[in-house]
Amino acid sequence: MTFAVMFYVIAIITLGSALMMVTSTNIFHSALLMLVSFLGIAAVFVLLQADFLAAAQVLVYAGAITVFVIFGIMFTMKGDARKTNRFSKNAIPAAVLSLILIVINAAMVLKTQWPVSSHAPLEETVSSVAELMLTKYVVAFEVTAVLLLIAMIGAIVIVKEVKKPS
Amino acid sequence: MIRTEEMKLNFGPHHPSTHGVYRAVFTLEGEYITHCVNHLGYLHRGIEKLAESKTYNQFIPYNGRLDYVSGMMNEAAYVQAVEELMGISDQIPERAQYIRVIMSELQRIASHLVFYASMALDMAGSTPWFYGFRDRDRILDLFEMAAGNRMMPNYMRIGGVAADLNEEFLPTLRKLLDDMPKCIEEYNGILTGNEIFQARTIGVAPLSGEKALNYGMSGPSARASGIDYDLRRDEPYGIYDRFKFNVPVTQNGDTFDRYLVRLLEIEESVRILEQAYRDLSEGPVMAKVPKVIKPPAGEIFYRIEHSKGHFGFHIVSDGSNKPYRLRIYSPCFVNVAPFEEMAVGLHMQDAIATFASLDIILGEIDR
Amino acid sequence: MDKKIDRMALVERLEAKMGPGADVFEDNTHKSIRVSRVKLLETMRELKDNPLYEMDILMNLSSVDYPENLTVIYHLNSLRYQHHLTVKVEVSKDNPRIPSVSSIWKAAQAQEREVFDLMGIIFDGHPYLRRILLPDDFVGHPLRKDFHCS
Amino acid sequence: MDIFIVWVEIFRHWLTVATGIPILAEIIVKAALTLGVIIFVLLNLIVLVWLERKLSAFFQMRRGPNRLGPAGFFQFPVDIVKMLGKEDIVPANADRPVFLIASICAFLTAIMAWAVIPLGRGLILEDLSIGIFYFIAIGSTGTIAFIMAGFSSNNKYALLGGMRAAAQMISYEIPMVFSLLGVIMITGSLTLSKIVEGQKSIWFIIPQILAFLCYFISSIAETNRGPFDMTEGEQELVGGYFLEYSGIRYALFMVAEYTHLVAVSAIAALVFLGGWNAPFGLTFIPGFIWMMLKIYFMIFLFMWVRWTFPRIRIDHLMHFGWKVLIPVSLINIVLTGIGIFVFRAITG
Repeated sequence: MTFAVMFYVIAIITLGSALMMVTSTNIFHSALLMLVSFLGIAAVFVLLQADFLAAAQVLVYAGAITVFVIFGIMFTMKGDARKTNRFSKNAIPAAVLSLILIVINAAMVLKTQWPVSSHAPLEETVSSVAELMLTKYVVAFEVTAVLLLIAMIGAIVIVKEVKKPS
Repeated sequence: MIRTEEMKLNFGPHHPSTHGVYRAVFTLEGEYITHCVNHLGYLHRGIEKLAESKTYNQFIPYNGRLDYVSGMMNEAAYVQAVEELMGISDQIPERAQYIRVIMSELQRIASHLVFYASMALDMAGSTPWFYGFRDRDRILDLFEMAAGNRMMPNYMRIGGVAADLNEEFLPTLRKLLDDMPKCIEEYNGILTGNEIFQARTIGVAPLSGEKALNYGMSGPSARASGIDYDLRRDEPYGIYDRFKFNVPVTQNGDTFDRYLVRLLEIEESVRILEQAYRDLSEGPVMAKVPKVIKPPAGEIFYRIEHSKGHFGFHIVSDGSNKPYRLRIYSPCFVNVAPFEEMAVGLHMQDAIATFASLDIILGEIDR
Repeated sequence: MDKKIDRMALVERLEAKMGPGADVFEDNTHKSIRVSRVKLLETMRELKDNPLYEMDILMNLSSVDYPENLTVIYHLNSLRYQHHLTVKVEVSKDNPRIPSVSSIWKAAQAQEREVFDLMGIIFDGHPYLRRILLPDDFVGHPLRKDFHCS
Repeated sequence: MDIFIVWVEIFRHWLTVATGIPILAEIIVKAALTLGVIIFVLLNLIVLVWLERKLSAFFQMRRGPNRLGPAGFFQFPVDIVKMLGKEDIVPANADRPVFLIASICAFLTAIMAWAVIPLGRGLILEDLSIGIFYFIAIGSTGTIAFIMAGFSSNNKYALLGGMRAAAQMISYEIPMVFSLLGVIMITGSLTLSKIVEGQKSIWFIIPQILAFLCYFISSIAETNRGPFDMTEGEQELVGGYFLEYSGIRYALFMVAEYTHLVAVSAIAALVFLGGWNAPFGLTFIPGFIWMMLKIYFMIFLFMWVRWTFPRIRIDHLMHFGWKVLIPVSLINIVLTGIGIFVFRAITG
């Protein structure tokens, strides 16, 4: 009972802030609302007893990605912040697309047979996650690491100014 | 290429690190300065115009309001200029001459201590501030004994000094001189050798000697760039030819050197003070000068080696009891000009350290 | 090191070099030389570049409002020889224009602005001649004798 | 310290009996405990403000506050009255909602870290299995509050301060996490109480001295204290991100800074200085007292550094973070790994 109430409160906050993020005309507000949305997702993880995932969500998404997004906004902003996030002119096609997406998602959610676990929640989530990462999913883990490295090098190359030959 | 927006930033007029009401407009790219424009005049009181309506003696107190951390030296410059104009500079009593040297050198130390303190504070080292001001306070106590005032002494007179030293003065001075070497060691220990301080000052905003000359810079700021020119040694005024001292000169002209030259100068000033203390003799402190000072018609440009550079007066007399024109040649006004050029390419934090290292007093720039 | 400069010789040499119209002559107080404003820039450049004088420091640049004209006074100094020279240029009050020496000494930039600000002398060729001490909308030039403070 | 736990148990029992609903009693107890932690932190602030003033005065040959109360200890009520009495100014062109929320966010993120910090055996709000990771995650969100404040003030100095905060705190989070990793590797647990229990025989500062130094330096940067107070930068940024704040909102930023300082010191005491374990067998002094002593020892170090050094330049700071601290903390992890391997090989 309490669990359900909490879930719906969190869901409303998460989805509401996501919606406001899309509709806000101020890009800085959008970024902050995105942060709220991320925190809401972290709260959902907590409800699911996935405390490590929740903390990782807060650390990576709320603590790092939002900060970088805002950092980028700060550096590139011109003039008044209030009119930085104008609506797209292609609102109707976008709405249609979104609608299709929602329908597909809903259909999938309704059709899927969700497995319900009756196990007691794990005490030490970290060690089990670590074990899976370094045994079963080690290839995926390493590939992700390499991908991130490539992305980082790419970013440095893009940002670094090319010196004119003198 | 990704480009960031340039930003115009007002540095001053009320900013904690402008040492008064100076204003510079920085154009920043990120936090690096791409363009800098000086704006002066927020403290302009029209002292040059005022001088034309004051008699020669009435103008003496205004000197303390020029460079308000070295009032004694301003006064010494002014009274010696008027004496030179009147042709009585050889009649000044011996004791008065020595007292002028003692006061000037004490004031130089006090001024450099203010520099030391504020330079440290501009790099957020608030502790050195208190070390600098501890000893400056002792010097100001000495001024209070002699002149009755700490910052605007109004002590020098045309023909000598206002009053003889009282009996406490010399023992207190002796004690101060004895303590100074230890104090200088403390200054060096707390700031000069600090790794962060050195990283932030060495090699920052170097100014070549050529450029410093072209900008007409003088004093410690120029000597840091290798310009070996000190009026006390090269064109001795007063009785400075009787003293033995070195003129510290460094070659790099960066922020650290401008800092170092001043600290070394404190040591040399202590040396001069030791000699003056030793040679000070009894006697009158005031020459016989007419009640109404009326220099003959003519003009003079008289400079002294001030704590900030060459401080001079260009006085035009028409034979009346008021100067016809009095122009104050102030070193800070000249020394602040290259900041526009030096600041370009610096990080904002370095620009503030560089500005501090020029040792600017706005009371003198704006006059 | 010769600290005293032979002004008579200097004046003669300058006069010969600058030719007629330079109007270089020694002041009656025997302490300064006077130059006509037409040849000011050339004379100054000569004073700075000629290794005989090497006046590499421009110390004071001041101006006086005499009853008959305005005078700009340059106090030059040589680091090498450690001698001084005072150069005076007279400017008429009706048309106070004078070439700027800021291309020779950068020290002149700020000081010329100050003279312009307080005395109202216009320096031709100055890169940015604006008021420096007084606000930009100030009316008048306070160091002129006909400016009254009250 | 056990006395606290006994009290709580008595209180919980009494509530359960009185209300008859165990879950309600549980909620009330938790709320009371949370309030207790907040009050504890705020009480610390009073001491900290006084201590900072007195210590800075000591380092600067001054006396510091000496009028109100013994050694000026009662300066704080006067401060509070002053802060409350100031007008709450919101700049005309500020982004009003964000501007108002920012100071509260700063305080909240600072206080949330206290949920997992134990002050003695069992003296903890929630002994999470990922305790130290939670602390790091919450700490990382603190940056957002500074950026919000800097950006919404619509002031160029504040904006620069906010930008510096973002760059600095993100860079220094990495060595901070890496320096804690060595300890986590040794204990094999993220739970703070287990890390403390692991230091019964030897404090981790001895095998992990490199990590301790890295942690100390990066936590100065994380708490924005001198010589790394770039975001505040009084000399160049005139106060940085909280430049436009006044009165109680400004006080909230100060409270956040000090709260963060105590939290960071507490983590240092727990992870490296043995937590509530008594040194030299001096067990007759309760662990709670030891813990407080260690926290205040760390705070003393922080203050000592702050009042001694001039401020470092921001690019030096970034270079130091990326080119010195991160490699050193990585090396520490490798060394710790080898050490553990060798230790296991010897002991079998």
